[in-house]
Amino acid sequence: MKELMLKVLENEPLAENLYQMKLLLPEKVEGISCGKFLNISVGDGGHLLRRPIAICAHDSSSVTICYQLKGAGTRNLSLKKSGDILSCVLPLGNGFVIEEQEKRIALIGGGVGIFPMVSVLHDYAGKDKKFFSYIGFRNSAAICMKEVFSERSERMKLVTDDGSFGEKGNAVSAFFSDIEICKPDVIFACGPVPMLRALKNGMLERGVKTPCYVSLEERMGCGIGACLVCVCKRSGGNKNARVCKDGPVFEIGEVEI
Amino acid sequence: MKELMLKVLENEPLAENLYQMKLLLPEKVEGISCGKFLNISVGDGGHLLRRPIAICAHDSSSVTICYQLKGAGTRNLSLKKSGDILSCVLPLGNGFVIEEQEKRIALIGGGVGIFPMVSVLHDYAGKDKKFFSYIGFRNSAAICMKEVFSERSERMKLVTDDGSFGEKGNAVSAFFSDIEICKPDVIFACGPVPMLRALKNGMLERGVKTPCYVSLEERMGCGIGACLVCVCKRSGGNKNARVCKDGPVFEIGEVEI
Amino acid sequence: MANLKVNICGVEFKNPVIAASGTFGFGKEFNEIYDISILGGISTKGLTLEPRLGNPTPRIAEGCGVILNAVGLQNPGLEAFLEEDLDFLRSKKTVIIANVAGKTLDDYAKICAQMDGKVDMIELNISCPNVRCGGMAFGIRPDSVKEVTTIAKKALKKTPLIVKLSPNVENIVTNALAAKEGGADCLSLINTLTGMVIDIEKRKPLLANNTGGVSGAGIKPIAVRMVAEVCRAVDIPVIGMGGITCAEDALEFIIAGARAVQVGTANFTDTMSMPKIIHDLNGWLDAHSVNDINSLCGTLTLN
Amino acid sequence: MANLKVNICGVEFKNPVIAASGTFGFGKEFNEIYDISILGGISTKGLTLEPRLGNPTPRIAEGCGVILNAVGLQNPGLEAFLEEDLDFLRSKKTVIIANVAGKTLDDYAKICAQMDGKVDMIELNISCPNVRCGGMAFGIRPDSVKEVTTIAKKALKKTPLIVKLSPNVENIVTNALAAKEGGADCLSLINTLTGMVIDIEKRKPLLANNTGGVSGAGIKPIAVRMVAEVCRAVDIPVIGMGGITCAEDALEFIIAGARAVQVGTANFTDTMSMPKIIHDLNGWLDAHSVNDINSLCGTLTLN
Ligand SMILES: Cc1cc2nc3c(=O)[nH]c(=O)nc-3n(C[C@H](O)[C@H](O)[C@H](O)COP(=O)(O)OP(=O)(O)OC[C@H]3O[C@@H](n4cnc5c(N)ncnc54)[C@H](O)[C@@H]3O)c2cc1C
Ligand SMILES: Cc1cc2nc3c(=O)[nH]c(=O)nc-3n(C[C@H](O)[C@H](O)[C@H](O)COP(=O)(O)OP(=O)(O)OC[C@H]3O[C@@H](n4cnc5c(N)ncnc54)[C@H](O)[C@@H]3O)c2cc1C
Ligand SMILES: Cc1cc2nc3c(=O)[nH]c(=O)nc-3n(C[C@H](O)[C@H](O)[C@H](O)COP(=O)(O)O)c2cc1C
Ligand SMILES: Cc1cc2nc3c(=O)[nH]c(=O)nc-3n(C[C@H](O)[C@H](O)[C@H](O)COP(=O)(O)O)c2cc1C
Ligand code: FES
Ligand code: FES
Repeated sequence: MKELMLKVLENEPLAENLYQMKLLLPEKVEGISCGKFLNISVGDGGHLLRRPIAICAHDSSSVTICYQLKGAGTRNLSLKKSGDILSCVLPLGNGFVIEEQEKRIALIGGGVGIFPMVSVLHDYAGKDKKFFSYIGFRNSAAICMKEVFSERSERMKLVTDDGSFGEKGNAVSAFFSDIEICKPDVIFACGPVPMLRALKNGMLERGVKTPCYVSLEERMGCGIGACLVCVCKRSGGNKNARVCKDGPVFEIGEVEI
Repeated sequence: MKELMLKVLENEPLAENLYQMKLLLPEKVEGISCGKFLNISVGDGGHLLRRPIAICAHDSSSVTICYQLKGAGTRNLSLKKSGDILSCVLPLGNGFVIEEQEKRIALIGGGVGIFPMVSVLHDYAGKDKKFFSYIGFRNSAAICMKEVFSERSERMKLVTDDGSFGEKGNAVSAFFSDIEICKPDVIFACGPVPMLRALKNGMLERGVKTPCYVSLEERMGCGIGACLVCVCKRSGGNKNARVCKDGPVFEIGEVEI
Repeated sequence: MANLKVNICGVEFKNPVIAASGTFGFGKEFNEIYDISILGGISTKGLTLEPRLGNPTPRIAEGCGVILNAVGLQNPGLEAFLEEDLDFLRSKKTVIIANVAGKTLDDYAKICAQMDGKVDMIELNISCPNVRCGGMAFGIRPDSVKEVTTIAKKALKKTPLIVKLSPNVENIVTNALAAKEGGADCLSLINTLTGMVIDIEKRKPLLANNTGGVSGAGIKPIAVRMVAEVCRAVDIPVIGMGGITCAEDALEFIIAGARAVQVGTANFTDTMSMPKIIHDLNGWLDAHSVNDINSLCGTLTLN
Repeated sequence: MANLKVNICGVEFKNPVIAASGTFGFGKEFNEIYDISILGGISTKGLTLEPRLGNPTPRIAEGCGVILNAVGLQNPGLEAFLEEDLDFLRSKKTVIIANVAGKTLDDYAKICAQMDGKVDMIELNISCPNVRCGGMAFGIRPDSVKEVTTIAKKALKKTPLIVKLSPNVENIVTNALAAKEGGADCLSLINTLTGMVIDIEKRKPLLANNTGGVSGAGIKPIAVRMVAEVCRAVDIPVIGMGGITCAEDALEFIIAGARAVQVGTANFTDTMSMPKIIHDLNGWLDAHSVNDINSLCGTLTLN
């Protein structure tokens, strides 16, 4: 991991309240892969904390992120123009890894949780893997990246909370209703806590034993594992894990959700 | 006075550590004239105070300022690109006024103190006034606006502290050595405190009774006269004057320097 | 249009947004920028019996997210205020709070007596050095907070008394209770924290006064904490302040229990900040279907 | 190349820039970004006798120019530190300061006794709630500052003792003197100020712990003022901190009288801030023809 000054190549609206930003890597950076994240300085003297944002796509010379406008920090990011410079620490976290024997992969993404899923699709493109994507959006205005999922997945189900596009529902229920077709060797998921909790409970109820990895969010201080700000509880409750360093990706049984 | 969002039209280096910025007025603003100033937000969440900068030139749709890089605020300003928006309060202060009967005007400017003098030259161009300019710079690298002074003045003396260009000396000594030729009806001056003090003392010593107006600098809070942060002492010492509202231009005998 | 009116000690405010003492003078200058009659109220620059020249300059410095001031109570004195400034303020039909200060208990008694009935509220600035206590401010020790409050209250027959608390203390709740015991009708907090900026070239403090009062956005979390603590401990109304920049900031204080808020440093950063805060408060309440801002007051629950 | 070496209580530091407790863990993670052996020293995350899980999340919030943290002393415990982390730190040949905390006086005595001789310095974090004093921190009242210092000092035969002062007090000088009387070899200050951020949508404090410690650039003027006050009042060495972001900030503290400084929150804002500060200190000294940073220490003169 490194702290680097990245130049903004593009920064465009992607959907309602959502932006896509492409950043130029000034040098080769080791270890960038799907499910990891950047910690980005929003470049305003008043904001001392960086913002963690998942890697959505990357190649040898650039990284692409997609971010939702939430508060002052992401609003600041949305004002950046191409040519502007942002200080970023990257790559951070452990990321998603598909084992050799895992051929059928279920991707479950809700809201901004779809972007780490996109990064998985990119990283394993042409690698003899079959993806089954279950993605949920608030409503039709929030939909994005639909094509990436439909093109690169064996099967895709897109649902919205209000039914304004596709079926009404959430990504987890879409996944469970499709599980007999999907038959995954491994499940990857990212989204709001209630969604991940529904996934965990649903798997327990249905006795689904498939390995399942989820990406968590926590407010962060250092972003590199030093300050113990971003912890979650390891199951059992007697140990904490750091989301920024031990995660953000955890086996679903490993941590309390 | 108003708080307005001004668009940066140009922001270019002018001399060593010196920038010139042209700002677009979004609407007609009453009362902009020479010797007044803008109070500019440097547009960084961490800096709560605006920066007071003199008006150097203006027309019905724009204002031009020139500023020296001093600390974080002016550094921030120097990073602005054309198209960026800056919140400004303007016009502020009383400014320089030449009375009808005053025909021969001595302008004495040191360092960034030359810019209010430039604004006088602009405002009274073609108005049957004769200007005699005495301008001082640190060294040759700091020189700027030379042409404006030479073109619009009856006579100009440019001096540098180190003699690296023109005579070695300061604007005040240049003025006094020229006073018999200049024979001013009124004197305007702006520059560092020691320069203004030298002017005041020199006038007393020489018994020069010509009306003389100087522009002062003080650190400011509100910039509009409400907070009593930016005061100087009125002569006699029993009253304060506000540099931002009662000034920045004062008759030299009116205030303690 | 939600209701923004608040009533504190029988005084009605159009809305809960008040200009903080020392940042707004007596209103004349800001009135050149916008009509100040839209404000809930105005707390005047700190007034003393006699005119004062204040501290030498520089009187202001800046940190990250904060400023420091050491104006030192420059003011025209009580008499000049009553003669030259009060009528203008009265004409604006906004609540007038006279912020008053003194060096001795007697000063406080006198200025309160002379102000009584002439303004809507009196705000006691007790952060000034107390000559009897070896220069320590009246507002630091609970016993002297109570003492100065008692004296002021005794001098006031008509006008409700606000005591403004200093944050430079071990436990602000103790002082809040002391002020209440002394007879305060209302509390306001926080005044500035004490700070210093050093000019490393000159190896001297940048402010001529050496230290100054820290205010502005950066102190907001400290102010919110103190307001929340005080509001849980006392039953008299509280006016909250410290770093308020936007409507959301004001709502933090109101949810913590403040009936109204004061806005200080933000007036410098953005001369239009108070009109914007009032406008955005309204917008926020409407968007959240809250009919009356009073219904938010003190709704904070702890985790 | 000016001399940056400083000596505090007989311990030699390569330079006066020390990682502040709680922001740097035990150094391993930052060492993946730069070689931490360039640092003057490292103050560890606060250690307790037993492992601790700390507070629920969220543990961090942000203000303008400041952050708030409520990590709550999560740490692996003394034993795990000695077994798993100390060797790595030792290998880095930078000064190791063990920041220690406890709930009872006995905790402090024990952890100091077990740490004695194993690290270069001990830094007593006395901002933790003192169970005997009804939850008020040890570091608030002078008598308890003195008591806990005395106990800790008694347990230390070899390792110099730093007492870290809390800024949430009426008069930090009184506490500095109390720590000195208790036997402190050195003082460090300031720890965090107490603050709160309210989530106005939920009408709850944003931090699960309700309040948190305010740190970062915005508190610097308060910290500088306190360090200047303490340095004028005591003759034992002082380590200054609070909002240091750049070399110029560090110099403010050194000119105010600090022998060395700690950098905390800036490590989050800019992971490279400490290497930059060390580099820029050197540059500043050279540009100002200062041969030895020690010659700047305490050169502040008041206006
Ligand atoms: C590992 C990781 C990956 C993420 N990836 C993405 C992504 O790809 N796209 C996206 O839109 N968002 C993502 N998020 C969430 C994103 O970090 C927050 O939405 C963002 O920090 C909000 O900043 P703000 O200033 O706009 O909001 P504010 O609420 O003003 O932020 C205040 C503080 O809270 C923190 N914060 C607020 N919300 C969150 C959150 N949900 N998670 C962590 N910290 C938060 C901020 O970082 C900041 O420190 C990710 C979070 C994590 C932890
Ligand atoms: C009426 C007036 C007109 C001015 N006109 C010009 C001009 O045309 N060109 C120009 O280059 N400079 C001018 N100045 C000076 C200019 O305001 C300062 O150089 C500038 O504010 C420095 O800001 P900074 O953030 O770079 O420096 P910093 O030192 O980091 O500023 C810190 C704080 O001190 C204040 N400050 C610092 N120096 C001064 C100063 N000399 N006067 C007032 N406040 C100061 C800043 O405004 C800020 O609040 C003028 C000042 C005044 C009062
Ligand atoms: C320039 C200035 C002058 C002030 N003068 C006074 C004063 O005369 N009396 C007083 O009680 N408070 C005074 N204050 C304190 C403010 O009223 C307020 O309590 C403090 O600034 C915190 O609010 P803020 O962060 O919104 O500025 C002054 C503050 C500033 C910035
Ligand atoms: C996340 C975090 C954790 C901290 N943990 C400790 C701690 O365990 N012990 C301690 O003495 N101080 C702790 N502190 C306080 C810092 O060491 C330092 O005193 C304070 O943050 C001020 O310095 P700064 O403004 O440079 O951060 C912590 C600070 C932060 C931000
Ligand atoms: S943010 Fe510091 S440990 Fe994760
Ligand atoms: S800056 Fe407020 S009165 Fe001049």
